[in-house]
Amino acid sequence: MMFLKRFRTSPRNRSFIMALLACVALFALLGCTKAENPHKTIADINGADTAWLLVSTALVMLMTPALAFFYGGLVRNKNVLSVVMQSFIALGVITIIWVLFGYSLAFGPSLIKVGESSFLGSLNWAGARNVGLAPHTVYANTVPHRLFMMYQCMFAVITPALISGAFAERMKFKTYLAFISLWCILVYCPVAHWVWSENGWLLKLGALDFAGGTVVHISSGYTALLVAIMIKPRRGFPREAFVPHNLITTVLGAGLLWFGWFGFNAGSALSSGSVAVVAFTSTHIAAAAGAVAWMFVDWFFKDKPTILGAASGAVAGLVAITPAAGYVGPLAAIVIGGIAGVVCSYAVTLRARKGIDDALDAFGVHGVGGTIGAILTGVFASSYLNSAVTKPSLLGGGVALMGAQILAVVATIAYAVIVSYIILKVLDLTMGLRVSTEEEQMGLDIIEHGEAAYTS
Amino acid sequence: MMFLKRFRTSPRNRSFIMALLACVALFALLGCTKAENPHKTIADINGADTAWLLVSTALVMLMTPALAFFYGGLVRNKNVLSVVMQSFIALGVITIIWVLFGYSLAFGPSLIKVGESSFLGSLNWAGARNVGLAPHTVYANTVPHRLFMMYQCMFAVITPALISGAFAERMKFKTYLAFISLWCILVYCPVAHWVWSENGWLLKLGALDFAGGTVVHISSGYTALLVAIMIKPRRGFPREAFVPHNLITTVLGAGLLWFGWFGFNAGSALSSGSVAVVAFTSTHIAAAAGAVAWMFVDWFFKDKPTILGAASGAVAGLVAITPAAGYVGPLAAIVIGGIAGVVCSYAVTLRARKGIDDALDAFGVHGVGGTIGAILTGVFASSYLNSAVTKPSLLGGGVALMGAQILAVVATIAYAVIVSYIILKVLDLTMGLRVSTEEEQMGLDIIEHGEAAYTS
Amino acid sequence: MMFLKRFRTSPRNRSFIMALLACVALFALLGCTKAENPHKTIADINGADTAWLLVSTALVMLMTPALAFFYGGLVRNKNVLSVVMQSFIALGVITIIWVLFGYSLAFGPSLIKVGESSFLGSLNWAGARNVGLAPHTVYANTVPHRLFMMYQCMFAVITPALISGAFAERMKFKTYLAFISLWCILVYCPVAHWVWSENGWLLKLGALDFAGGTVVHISSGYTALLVAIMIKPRRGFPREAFVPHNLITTVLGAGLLWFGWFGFNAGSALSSGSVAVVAFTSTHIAAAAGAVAWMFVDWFFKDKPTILGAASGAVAGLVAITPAAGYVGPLAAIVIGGIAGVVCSYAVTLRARKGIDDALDAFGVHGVGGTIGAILTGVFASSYLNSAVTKPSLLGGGVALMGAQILAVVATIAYAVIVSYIILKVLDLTMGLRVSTEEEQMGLDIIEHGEAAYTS
Amino acid sequence: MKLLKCIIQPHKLEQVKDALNNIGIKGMTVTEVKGYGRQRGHKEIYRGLEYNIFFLPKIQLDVVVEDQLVNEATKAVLENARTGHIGDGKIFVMDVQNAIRIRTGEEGQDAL
Amino acid sequence: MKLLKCIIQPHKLEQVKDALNNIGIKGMTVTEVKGYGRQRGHKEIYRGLEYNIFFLPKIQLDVVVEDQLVNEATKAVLENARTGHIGDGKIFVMDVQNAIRIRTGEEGQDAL
Amino acid sequence: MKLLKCIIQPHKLEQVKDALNNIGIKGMTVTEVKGYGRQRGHKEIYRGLEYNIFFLPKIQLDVVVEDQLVNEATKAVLENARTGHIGDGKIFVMDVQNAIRIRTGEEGQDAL
Ligand SMILES: Nc1ncnc2c1ncn2[C@@H]1O[C@H](COP(=O)(O)OP(=O)(O)O)[C@@H](O)[C@H]1O
Ligand SMILES: Nc1ncnc2c1ncn2[C@@H]1O[C@H](COP(=O)(O)OP(=O)(O)O)[C@@H](O)[C@H]1O
Ligand SMILES: Nc1ncnc2c1ncn2[C@@H]1O[C@H](COP(=O)(O)OP(=O)(O)O)[C@@H](O)[C@H]1O
Repeated sequence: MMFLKRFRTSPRNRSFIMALLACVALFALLGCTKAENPHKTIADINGADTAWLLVSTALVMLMTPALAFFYGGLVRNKNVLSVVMQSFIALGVITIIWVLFGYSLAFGPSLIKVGESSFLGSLNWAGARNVGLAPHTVYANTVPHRLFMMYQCMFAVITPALISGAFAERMKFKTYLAFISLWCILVYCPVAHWVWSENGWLLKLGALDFAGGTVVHISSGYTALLVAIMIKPRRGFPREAFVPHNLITTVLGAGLLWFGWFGFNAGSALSSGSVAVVAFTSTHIAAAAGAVAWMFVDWFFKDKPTILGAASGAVAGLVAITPAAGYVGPLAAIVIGGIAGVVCSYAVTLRARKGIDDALDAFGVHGVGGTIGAILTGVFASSYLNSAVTKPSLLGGGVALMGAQILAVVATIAYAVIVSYIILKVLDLTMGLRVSTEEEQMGLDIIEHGEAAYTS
Repeated sequence: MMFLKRFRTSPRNRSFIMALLACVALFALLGCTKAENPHKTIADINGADTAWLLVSTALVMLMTPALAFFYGGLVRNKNVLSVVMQSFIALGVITIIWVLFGYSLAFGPSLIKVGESSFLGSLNWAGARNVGLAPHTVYANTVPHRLFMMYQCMFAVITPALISGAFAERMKFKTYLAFISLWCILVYCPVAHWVWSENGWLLKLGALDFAGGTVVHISSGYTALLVAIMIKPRRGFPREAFVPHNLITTVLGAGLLWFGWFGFNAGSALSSGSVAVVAFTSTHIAAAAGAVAWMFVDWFFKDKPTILGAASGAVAGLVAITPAAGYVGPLAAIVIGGIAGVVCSYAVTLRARKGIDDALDAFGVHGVGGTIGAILTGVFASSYLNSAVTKPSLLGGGVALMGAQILAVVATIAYAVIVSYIILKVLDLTMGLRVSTEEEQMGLDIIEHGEAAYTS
Repeated sequence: MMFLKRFRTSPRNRSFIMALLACVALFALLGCTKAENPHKTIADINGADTAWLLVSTALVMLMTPALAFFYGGLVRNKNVLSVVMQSFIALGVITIIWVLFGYSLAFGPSLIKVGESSFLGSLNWAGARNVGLAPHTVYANTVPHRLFMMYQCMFAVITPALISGAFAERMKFKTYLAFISLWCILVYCPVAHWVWSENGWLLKLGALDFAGGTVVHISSGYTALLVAIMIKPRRGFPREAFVPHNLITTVLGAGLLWFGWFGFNAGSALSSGSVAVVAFTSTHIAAAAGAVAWMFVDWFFKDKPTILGAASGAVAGLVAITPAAGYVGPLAAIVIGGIAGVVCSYAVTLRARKGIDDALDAFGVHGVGGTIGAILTGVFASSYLNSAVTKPSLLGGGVALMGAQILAVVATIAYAVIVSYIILKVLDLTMGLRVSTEEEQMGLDIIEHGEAAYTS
Repeated sequence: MKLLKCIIQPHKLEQVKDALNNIGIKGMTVTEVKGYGRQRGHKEIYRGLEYNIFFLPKIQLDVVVEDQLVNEATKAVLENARTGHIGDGKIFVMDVQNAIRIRTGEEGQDAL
Repeated sequence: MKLLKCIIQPHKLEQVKDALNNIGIKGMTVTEVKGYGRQRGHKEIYRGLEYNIFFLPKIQLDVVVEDQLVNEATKAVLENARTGHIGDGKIFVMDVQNAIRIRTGEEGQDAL
Repeated sequence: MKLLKCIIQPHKLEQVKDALNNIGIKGMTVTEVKGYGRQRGHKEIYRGLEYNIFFLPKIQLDVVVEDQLVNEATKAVLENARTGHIGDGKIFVMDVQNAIRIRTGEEGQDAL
């Protein structure tokens, strides 16, 4: 097939790949793993907390393949591998980046500081240097510091993968790799630093984000909206129907996401105690409420209770409860999940009507769901359930927490969108974002990966 | 398609949905989460036990999607989504019911009491009120009470979903939702109360049900038989072959069920110690023995060792070991699993020959397997392995335990069948159980959910 | 179909099956589960360690179905069930063998001893006799001995299943069952004894195998190469393309394998502490590096970054890190995973060019990956991370460890290949290894199991 | 001999097969196809947008019959495939010059 | 009436359908097939070996048209299915003796 | 030109393809179909009941050949698709009035 020849690796591609490999090698040599932590020793490790965090880390890891299936089922036959690959390879690429320097940028000792507030980590912990087995006093003071690094690694992996839903079925794979690498370094690591690192400025402001509503879902969700607009709709949108090619695969993804989310949220307690239980409980309940709510919305407005609605609703509930999980009780969880189900389902409809082709609704679910969750955390967070809630919530009779929540949301959106815009512009001019029309028609699986998902 | 118009949400449907939503809202407002437990405090939480129960709860949650795949693969193409949805939405609906009042009915302070024996819980714990983070002295005295509630939630979810195998490919979805809601409240909660609550009358009688042989499998299995008879066979049964449309999906389900069952059984120890290990060991071994036994039965009588047989046998073994898991050793587990594989496989054949269309053999596997397990618990339970065995088993030289076991089985079957019969009669007269013949021919996926599982 | 009649169970088959069943029954009666351990009591059980090992055992169990999907997706439509069944039934058959006597052979008190070095276990622990709930002083001194037996059971199950990739799409199922049974008893148990039992001779020599590089991957990988050669290529090889029939199924398998491998490697710490964290970290990182490395190799040499490459690379990385997992740091893990990705991918290419039809590359990935891992353990193992490293590694400035590693590898290969050769020869002469050409053309699913994976 | 190429609704296959069977039609071949016609697909709402699904799943039933059976076979299909809604499908009648049974080599009507 | 059996590249289906639509063709039936021709498959590297994939995915578009529309329809397909590469496919023209609409029983051109 | 519509056993495809290839047949189109004939399905035991599976998987191989090749092609199919068991399938021979190569617009025999 002469036609395919045109896509053979050109010398330019080769040097691109070479540079990338060289980078990796360099960093690999650089680090020497001598890990120290002045305040804690290995004897401070708590076995139960460690066991729970080991499990949670594994569960969060599973969420990325789960996302691959959730997304993969929703696209057309000819693009399913490309979508699955985008998630799967994030496990590879982002893990390497994270260990080499991402973790250090996000959680390392402050590099850029204004007063007490830190804006970025230094490279002091690059290559897992100084990230030892003794617990870190602040981050997780009963489990090995290195386990905390790995737990956070899984979050860093799934976040850019979430965005991939927006530009499904049309982005170049090479550009995708560059995009998630840059986005991880330039967007994710700083935002994580603000919210979760010892002296992060948003943390200092008192914003609460239990398990990543802002860092994970808002940052990725709004970026998704931006990319969807910048990369333009798929050929044929909105005239043609891009219906899911395999909803069983999507339900598999939803089921595994739900399962893995227990690690995401209850694991964020970083210990095996009452906070983990609070988070576990609200997580499950919000997912249930989201599924039921979205299903009923479908039933009302589309006459049928769809399984895609139930699955999407579960995910929306999970997203919305994420920032609140460890701070709210079971009934608040029903409300948060239910609201997320209704509002996200509306957001999805609205975005489609606006002519935006966020193909798999990364924005509608993660952007909107994350925002709902961050705001409702300001409504429901209860110091009774978790002593980390130091400012009063709306229900607790104050607006201080709500103010911090809104600020965190706005700052994250603004930063993520601006930096992502720059990254995308640069990539558009250098590598190009989209495959050609003919390639799009033929499908990314065969064009970008030389494989077909199903043969017979 | 004018034809489809007829299925548009009618005003009657709307009010039905509205009523349902109002109910939920009401209850959500009702509860106020002030949790107290006079005897225990948060300091009594054991981290290791909590970690194991957190994991177990997640594992049991995964069993419901797993069941969706196990069942989904067995039906025809045009009904796979409907079957998957029946399991998936149980996660939503039953969770809400459970948190709002189901848990209270099942495990709450006694409402209906005769002497020392309790028959139903009160609404004292509705909305998770009084279900706090301190351990409950009796139920699980080293883990947060609320975690115990969530663990039990997963059991309540999967039990009605199990029944769905009986009426697969023909029940109305609306009726299904009403059925599982009523069944959970009127059948599951009372039976769970009898067997597992502090003063449950079957517990008092000394019946042993380690992880839900009676409560989960017998109650659902015999109900399944009843529904299969009442709803009548699928059009074409038994003339036409309803062969599985995707056995890989079924094996996926079987694999995940097996995996999740470790949470179901070993989690039921409610602590991370020797009893959990006893249960874990017997669970795995019984599954293995069941798989091998059913496969050999197939080989003998159908000339081929089928993979459906191996998968069904594993599930049969798991079902049968459930009531016995924490009370028996490895060799007894081989025997229990092996017997279950042989007998359930025969039960399945027999039921088909009797002209009963329990489509996915919920009775043959769960009803029969559960009964075998309950009875064999009376044979093999060993006080040596678990001090909860207070009456001698047959092998231990007594009939007291066996008597209690049989009584528990009979009482559960009688109650479940009678109440289910009433529920189904009422639903049949008000909403109707079955879709029309034409709808059945077109398939429930498109008729009830407006979706197709696979497109290309 | 008269044609099928020929495959009906013949009297000879029946007696074969009967004998097998009798065997099982006999052993089941034989054992009496009175478990003692002179040195430890149930009070010595550590809840956290037990929780982590319970979870790990469940995770490793999941790897066998995961393998079924990984392999299943790679074969042709008409053979997918046969491949899935080969893995699934190993869970049944090997579990029974393991409990009845396999564990005793592998880990039981020495039967064959030369000086202090033991070569095989006795039947003292057959039927789980003397394998009680108190911890075993040497094997895992904080968790119930019986849990250790179950954890090891999962390893014993997956190892022969790994080999099945080599002879996919052509071996008789009956022969397969005989093969894995014999192989487990005659190859796996002895080799496990050498490397992991109290006085195993390879252990005494100081060889390190953290989680089974030698015992699991090398033994199965080289056996795979042997079987592939002995059973001859599939009809049509290498002229015809045997492309994967469903890569989504393969990615599902890869994702679940990755997930389960945390149990395999981090679980091998047998406690929930720093060593588990070291193993967890290196496992994840090596998988990531392997995926990225193999993908880039594909990109260079085949012009496209394939998803099959990424998935295979992840598995190669996981295999290679297995023996080293608890002994090396994050950067070494990148190197080990990366090397495995590159070398295994090359090995796969080379084996195909040599005309060897190791259909699913059990050798290229497990044999080669395991060897790389064993050797690189001799390069990178650090006593700083794990006190079990008593000899200096190459990087630590010595060759003693490397010597032991090489000896362990060579001894395992030699033993596995020789004994497997004898087993296969015997089976070839008695039962025959392969189905007939016509059966091969029709596909093993219908011929051997009487089922079709997909119908519509 | 004629080939009746019948495009029908998938859920009518069983009934049509039985009807053909009853009039002694000894063989047929079924293909899963997607059809587009006056029915012009149907509207479907997906993620809030209304789409036109142009191609709908149909079954193509190919039956080769002796000339004298054409009318009866056509009638059987017409009566049993009909639901009365647009999209019920068509029967196309085409000429078949020969039929050969692979197993025996028989030709013509004997091969049917 | 004629049956145009068009074997085309899968990704050209949408465009060809629209083109036929534009000239008033009211129906068509689509089958997923695998084709083998001058294109003789394509080379694929799998696990280090270069294979010839003989059968490539194609779409078979069956369109029954009145005789006078044959030329126009052929032109529409030719123009819209062409990429210029080997493997673009064929149109086979066959005779159709009758068409019957199942819903109404109409015959001949009225049934199209 | 003639269309040979060959319904064969799926596992015979490879062999038939090679045989046609050997006599210079330059193209063919393959469809996965389900067939029903004298074979009348086969018995299958599922969950203890014996069912008749009516429709069995078959391969439909469509080959358009010049008139003078019909006999040779038929022979190749007959010889290579035969297993001798009921269900081996049929060859239906139909007339093709024209063939057009989409890539070049060539017509008739040149298009094959
Ligand atoms: N001209 C045609 N050529 C080939 N197939 C056709 C043609 N017209 C209709 N069909 C097939 O017949 C099916 C039903 O036709 P349609 O026009 O939708 O309904 P009706 O026959 O009831 O008017 C279509 O989906 C298509 O598969
Ligand atoms: N003689 C034939 N009979 C049936 N189908 C054919 C024949 N020749 C070609 N085809 C179909 O047409 C497709 C394209 O033909 P091919 O020869 O590859 O390209 P081109 O038509 O551009 O020369 C093939 O894949 C096959 O499906
Ligand atoms: N009259 C027919 N019209 C269309 N296809 C037929 C017809 N008769 C047989 N076939 C096809 O040929 C296949 C084989 O025919 P069958 O009668 O089972 O075997 P045999 O040709 O060996 O007698 C069938 O499965 C069916 O697909």
